[in-house]
Amino acid sequence: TGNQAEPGKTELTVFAAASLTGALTDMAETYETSHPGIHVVLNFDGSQALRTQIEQGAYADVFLSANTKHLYALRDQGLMENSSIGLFAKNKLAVITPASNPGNITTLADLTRPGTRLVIGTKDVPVGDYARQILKKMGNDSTYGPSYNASVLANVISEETTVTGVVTKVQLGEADAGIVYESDITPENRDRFLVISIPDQYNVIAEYPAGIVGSSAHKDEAAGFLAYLKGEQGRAILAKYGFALP
Amino acid sequence: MAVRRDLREYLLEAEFTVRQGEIMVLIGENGSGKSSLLHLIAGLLPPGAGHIRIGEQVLYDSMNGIHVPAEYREIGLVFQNHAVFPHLTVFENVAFGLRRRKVPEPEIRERVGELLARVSLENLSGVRGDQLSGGERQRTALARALVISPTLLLLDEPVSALDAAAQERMRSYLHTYVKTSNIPCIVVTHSFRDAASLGDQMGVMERGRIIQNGDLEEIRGNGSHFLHQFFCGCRKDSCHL
Amino acid sequence: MAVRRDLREYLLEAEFTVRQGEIMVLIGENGSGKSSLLHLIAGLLPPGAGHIRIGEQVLYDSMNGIHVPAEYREIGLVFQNHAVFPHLTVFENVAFGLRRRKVPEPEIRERVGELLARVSLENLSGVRGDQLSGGERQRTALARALVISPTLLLLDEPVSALDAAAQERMRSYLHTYVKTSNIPCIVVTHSFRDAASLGDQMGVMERGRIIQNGDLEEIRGNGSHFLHQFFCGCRKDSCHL
Amino acid sequence: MGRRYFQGKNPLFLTIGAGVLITLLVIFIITPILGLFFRISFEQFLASLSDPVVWNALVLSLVTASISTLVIILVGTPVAWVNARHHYPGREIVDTLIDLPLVLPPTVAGLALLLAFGRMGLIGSFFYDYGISIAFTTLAVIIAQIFVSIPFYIRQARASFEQLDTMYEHAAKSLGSPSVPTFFTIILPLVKAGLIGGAIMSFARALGEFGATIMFAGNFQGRTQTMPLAIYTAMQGDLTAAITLSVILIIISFLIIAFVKFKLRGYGER
Amino acid sequence: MGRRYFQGKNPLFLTIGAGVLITLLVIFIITPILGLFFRISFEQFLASLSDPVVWNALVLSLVTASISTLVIILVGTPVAWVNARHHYPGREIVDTLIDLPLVLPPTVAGLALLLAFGRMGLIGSFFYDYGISIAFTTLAVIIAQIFVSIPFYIRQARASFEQLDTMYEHAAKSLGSPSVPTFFTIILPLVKAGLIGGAIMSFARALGEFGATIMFAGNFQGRTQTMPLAIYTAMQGDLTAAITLSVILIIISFLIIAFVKFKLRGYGER
Ligand SMILES: Nc1ncnc2c1ncn2[C@@H]1O[C@H](COP(=O)(O)OP(=O)(O)OP(=O)(O)O)[C@@H](O)[C@H]1O
Ligand SMILES: Nc1ncnc2c1ncn2[C@@H]1O[C@H](COP(=O)(O)OP(=O)(O)OP(=O)(O)O)[C@@H](O)[C@H]1O
Ligand SMILES: [Mg+2]
Ligand SMILES: [Mg+2]
Repeated sequence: TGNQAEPGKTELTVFAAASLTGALTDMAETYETSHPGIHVVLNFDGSQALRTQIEQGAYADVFLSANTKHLYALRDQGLMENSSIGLFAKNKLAVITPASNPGNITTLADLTRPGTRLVIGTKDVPVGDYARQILKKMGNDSTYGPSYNASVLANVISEETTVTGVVTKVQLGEADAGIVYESDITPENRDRFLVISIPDQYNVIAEYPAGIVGSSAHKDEAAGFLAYLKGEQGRAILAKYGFALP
Repeated sequence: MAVRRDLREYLLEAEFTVRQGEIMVLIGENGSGKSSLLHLIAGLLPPGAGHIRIGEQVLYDSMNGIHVPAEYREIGLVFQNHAVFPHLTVFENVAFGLRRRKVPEPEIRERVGELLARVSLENLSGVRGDQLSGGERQRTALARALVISPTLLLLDEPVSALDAAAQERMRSYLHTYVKTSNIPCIVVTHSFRDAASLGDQMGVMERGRIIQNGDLEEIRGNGSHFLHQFFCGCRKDSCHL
Repeated sequence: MAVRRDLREYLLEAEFTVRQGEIMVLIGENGSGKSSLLHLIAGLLPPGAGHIRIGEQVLYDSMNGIHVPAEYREIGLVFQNHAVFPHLTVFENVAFGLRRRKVPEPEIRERVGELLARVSLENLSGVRGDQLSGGERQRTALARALVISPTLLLLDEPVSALDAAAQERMRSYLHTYVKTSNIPCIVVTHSFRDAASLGDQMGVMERGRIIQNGDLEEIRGNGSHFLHQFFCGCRKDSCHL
Repeated sequence: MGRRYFQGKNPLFLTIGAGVLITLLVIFIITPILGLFFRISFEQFLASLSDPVVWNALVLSLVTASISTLVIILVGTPVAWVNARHHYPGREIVDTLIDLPLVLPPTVAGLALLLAFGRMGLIGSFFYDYGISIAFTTLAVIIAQIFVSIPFYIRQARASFEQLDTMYEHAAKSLGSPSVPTFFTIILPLVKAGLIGGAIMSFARALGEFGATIMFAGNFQGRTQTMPLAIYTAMQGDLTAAITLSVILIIISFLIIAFVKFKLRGYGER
Repeated sequence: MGRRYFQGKNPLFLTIGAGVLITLLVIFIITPILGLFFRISFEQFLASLSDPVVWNALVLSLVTASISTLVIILVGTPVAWVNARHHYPGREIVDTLIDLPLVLPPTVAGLALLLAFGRMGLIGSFFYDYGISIAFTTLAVIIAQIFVSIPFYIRQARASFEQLDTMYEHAAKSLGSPSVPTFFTIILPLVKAGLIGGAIMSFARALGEFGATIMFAGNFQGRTQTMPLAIYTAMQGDLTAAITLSVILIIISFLIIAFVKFKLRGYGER
């Protein structure tokens, strides 16, 4: 993505959740190559911040949210093109530990061990909300036992407001484990973590919706971009970055 | 000229006239208000009721609401503590007033050079104000006030820090300066030498008021025990000077 | 005492002795290094080679690596620009040295009170240093230096800003003070009055050196044309004083 | 430094110019802040005030910011003094180093602190071997605040010290006062206004500190969740709740700063 | 303010104490920063340096922070001067208001700016009617930087002005110098060191500004993505890349600040 608006090109402004940074940067590049008339302008921030910006009149053509809550909130205020809204990616959660594994965590059951330093998101960020849902489900399952939920939560040393916070603390070895999206384990940092998958029966599937913003001046181009995102090439890139697909 | 101002516990009140080309020596005990009076005339202290005039020009008149700001009064003032600008060289200190008056550079160099020679500071012209000795500071302050050709000269103990020879030279230069440029001048001093050799007229301050004001013959002659006592600090008849 | 220090273009070099109970008057042109010499003796300027002694006590000796810091020299110094603490009252300015010496409060009150009376500042004891007139500042500086009963007194033009009557009183007080407390004292001055009434001994500085040093009889009598010229700024035979 | 002189009359255009400039600046600063006030309702404000989570955060913020400021004053004053008055090799490098935390985006500052004082960190690992962990504790909050706000105090203090005429120190010395009493009785009172200004800046910066804190100390209610962290946490769910907390923080800070200014004036003002 | 006096010998314990204190402070500040340096590889550093995205961000950061600092100096100096030397009703309230941006967590500051200058904002809507949008532009980056860093400059400048003896102004006045030339020829040179210190603080704070910028100006590469935003963006994928950018920011800032200090000394130092 070049920086300045080039003459004769349509500028397509995409607001995307921070967790999509790698995938969308890639995608914008390939999209621009195949659509020479279009210049994709990206704005990455937390979904909540992007929503606030759109509410306050920021210009955007497309909004890609990391959860349904914020995008639907905009829809309910009439700020979205309702028909364009749809899911384009899914994300599962996983437990990560540093590659050195200082807490010696190899199974989900190890998370209850007293003294384990666990970081998760706060209950208001999706990743934290989902983590709690997962722990609750596991607690309700006899394999882990009713005290599982409470004893894992007792090990939490920090409730992060962003997933990056969780990832960073685990990567630096300051936390023994963290619960993050699978997509947070990017190609660049994959070898810095050990990943413990969460079985599907406990896992929560996060849904990434996308839609055209109501005030967009380039609705056709925006629709084209959404189609690409949901199409063959888009899916391939999303998969490469660890997203599950709807 | 009449001015009026509150000092610590008393009012500053004065009424006197200094004629063109005349020097008035102002004496008085410490804290009697001499410096305050000069600052007031220069426009650095807020005056009360009254008026201040130089020749035809009214600087201040409480009745008619006239108040010329200090920077337009064209008064040469030597501060008691010199107030030499510490970051400027001696030359720039002296040139300061001329630069503000947009005097052309060659003329500045000439006039400043002449005054620096007068106060024997030629060799120090490139030295910063904060690296001067006490006497050198006072010389700078004198040169700075004189170089602007003021229409009134206010000198607050102008030679007290000079060495004796320089004092004598400076007194005679000041005398000539005032006579030739024909401006009024007020000199605050505690020294009999200054009063005797400079004064045409004398004012005595006490607690913010000018309590005596008159011709200097009184002093040069031997009329006044009071003045002798002031300067000698001893009775005239037992004076050892 | 011999001291050595670079001044602007010349070295400060001096060798002289002041006996207990004696006053040495130090004269010299502006910028000759008088103030610098006092600061050097007081330990505020870095000395070069030489030594400084008060009585038996060695303050500085470059050969033996002795260097008593200024704060332990017990020297009373009156600065040429007074250096009165602006945020402290007159009383606290004078009491400052005593407080640092942990003198008990009643004694402080007594000693400060006595000195304030000496310099006629009783009425201003509660006034802050930055609200004093020039002479009031000098009085405060004098009281502050004397109250600590120093073992050496260094006075830089100590009465130049006082009114004439106060000058006379102060000279006689200083004289008595030095004689009764039997300490050496150096007075820098440009005034013949000071020299004549205070000096037992005299030093003349020029370009950082003491070029003459000797008994005051020379001056009181009429031996030296040089000194007369210095103080009068005129030749003795044509003097009008 | 006396104030008895009046300032004379300024030319009209200067007075007007200054008035306009100040008004514009005040508008520039106050409009956004008022914007926050308009966003919340009074009921919500009262409700937040009685929320124990908010109280926890507020108390923690005030306590940690106060401790940080205290430490900053205690450490920063002598350092600023030495840098202002003493020459030593590398002085200007030290001085520039001290400024560096200002440049770091707070999150990076927090990251750097983790790399130094975390349990795997250069210094932290040493402590960790003795069973002391620094990160994720209230201590870490204070460390983060000190790290990001100490430069403000030291910069200001050094400038104040440098501007002070040395003659007062010499006078004090000649009166038999060793360095330490001179510092407290003469120097400090003369630069008081400057130091208080610096302390206010540091305190305010510490109060508002978010990025370094959450990175280094984590976000744990009652232990490391200061007001800014509580605000961010609330912001993820409910923007209005977050704004309400911000308004509380603004009001409290305003009162504290105004109070300190009123109580501790410089010596020049009475 | 002369410097010809030496400081005498300090008691040993003071010298040692000061030395220890400075060393500890330097360690405290430099260890975290070194921690960042140790995390990156030289190859990565070189690669980042030649990445156009990084260059864009770096140039944008330097340009916006410089403009902000310039505006801050131009606006802040007269305001600080007036607050230092002139009494007017509400002066201390204005002064305290100016401090408030310090307390706001940066994201909240950004939100407040958006509420004021956004398209729907109190002031922004007015501009928008004339076709000018402020938010999400490079201008917004500058506004955000000014908002968060102007208090530092004004605080420092006011303290410097207050500490200056009024006698020099009076001397200048009596020599016929009106307020404006007096200000430039006498007052500014005498408080230069303080003002430069304040400007350095503001510049550094502007360089490190993240939260308010991303909220108010958005994170658009080449337009509003300054270094801190680029660091944040990099952090989403790869921590090491983010740290590399931070190291670049630190090095550049260090050089700039050291250069400014070296070039523009106060009048007291030669
Ligand atoms: N702070 C300083 N830095 C450098 N040189 C200085 C400083 N102060 C004074 N000097 C120079 O040192 C020399 C001696 O100064 P000193 O103040 O000792 O003179 P002095 O004999 O006391 O003169 P005066 O009679 O004017 O007080 C002079 O040339 C002076 O310009
Ligand atoms: N800045 C100030 N604030 C308040 N009062 C002051 C200030 N400066 C001087 N005063 C007081 O005003 C009175 C007159 O002071 P002024 O300086 O005019 O005296 P003076 O006649 O010049 O004395 P001196 O011979 O000592 O110079 C004194 O009582 C003095 O203490
Ligand atoms: Mg006076
Ligand atoms: Mg001298």
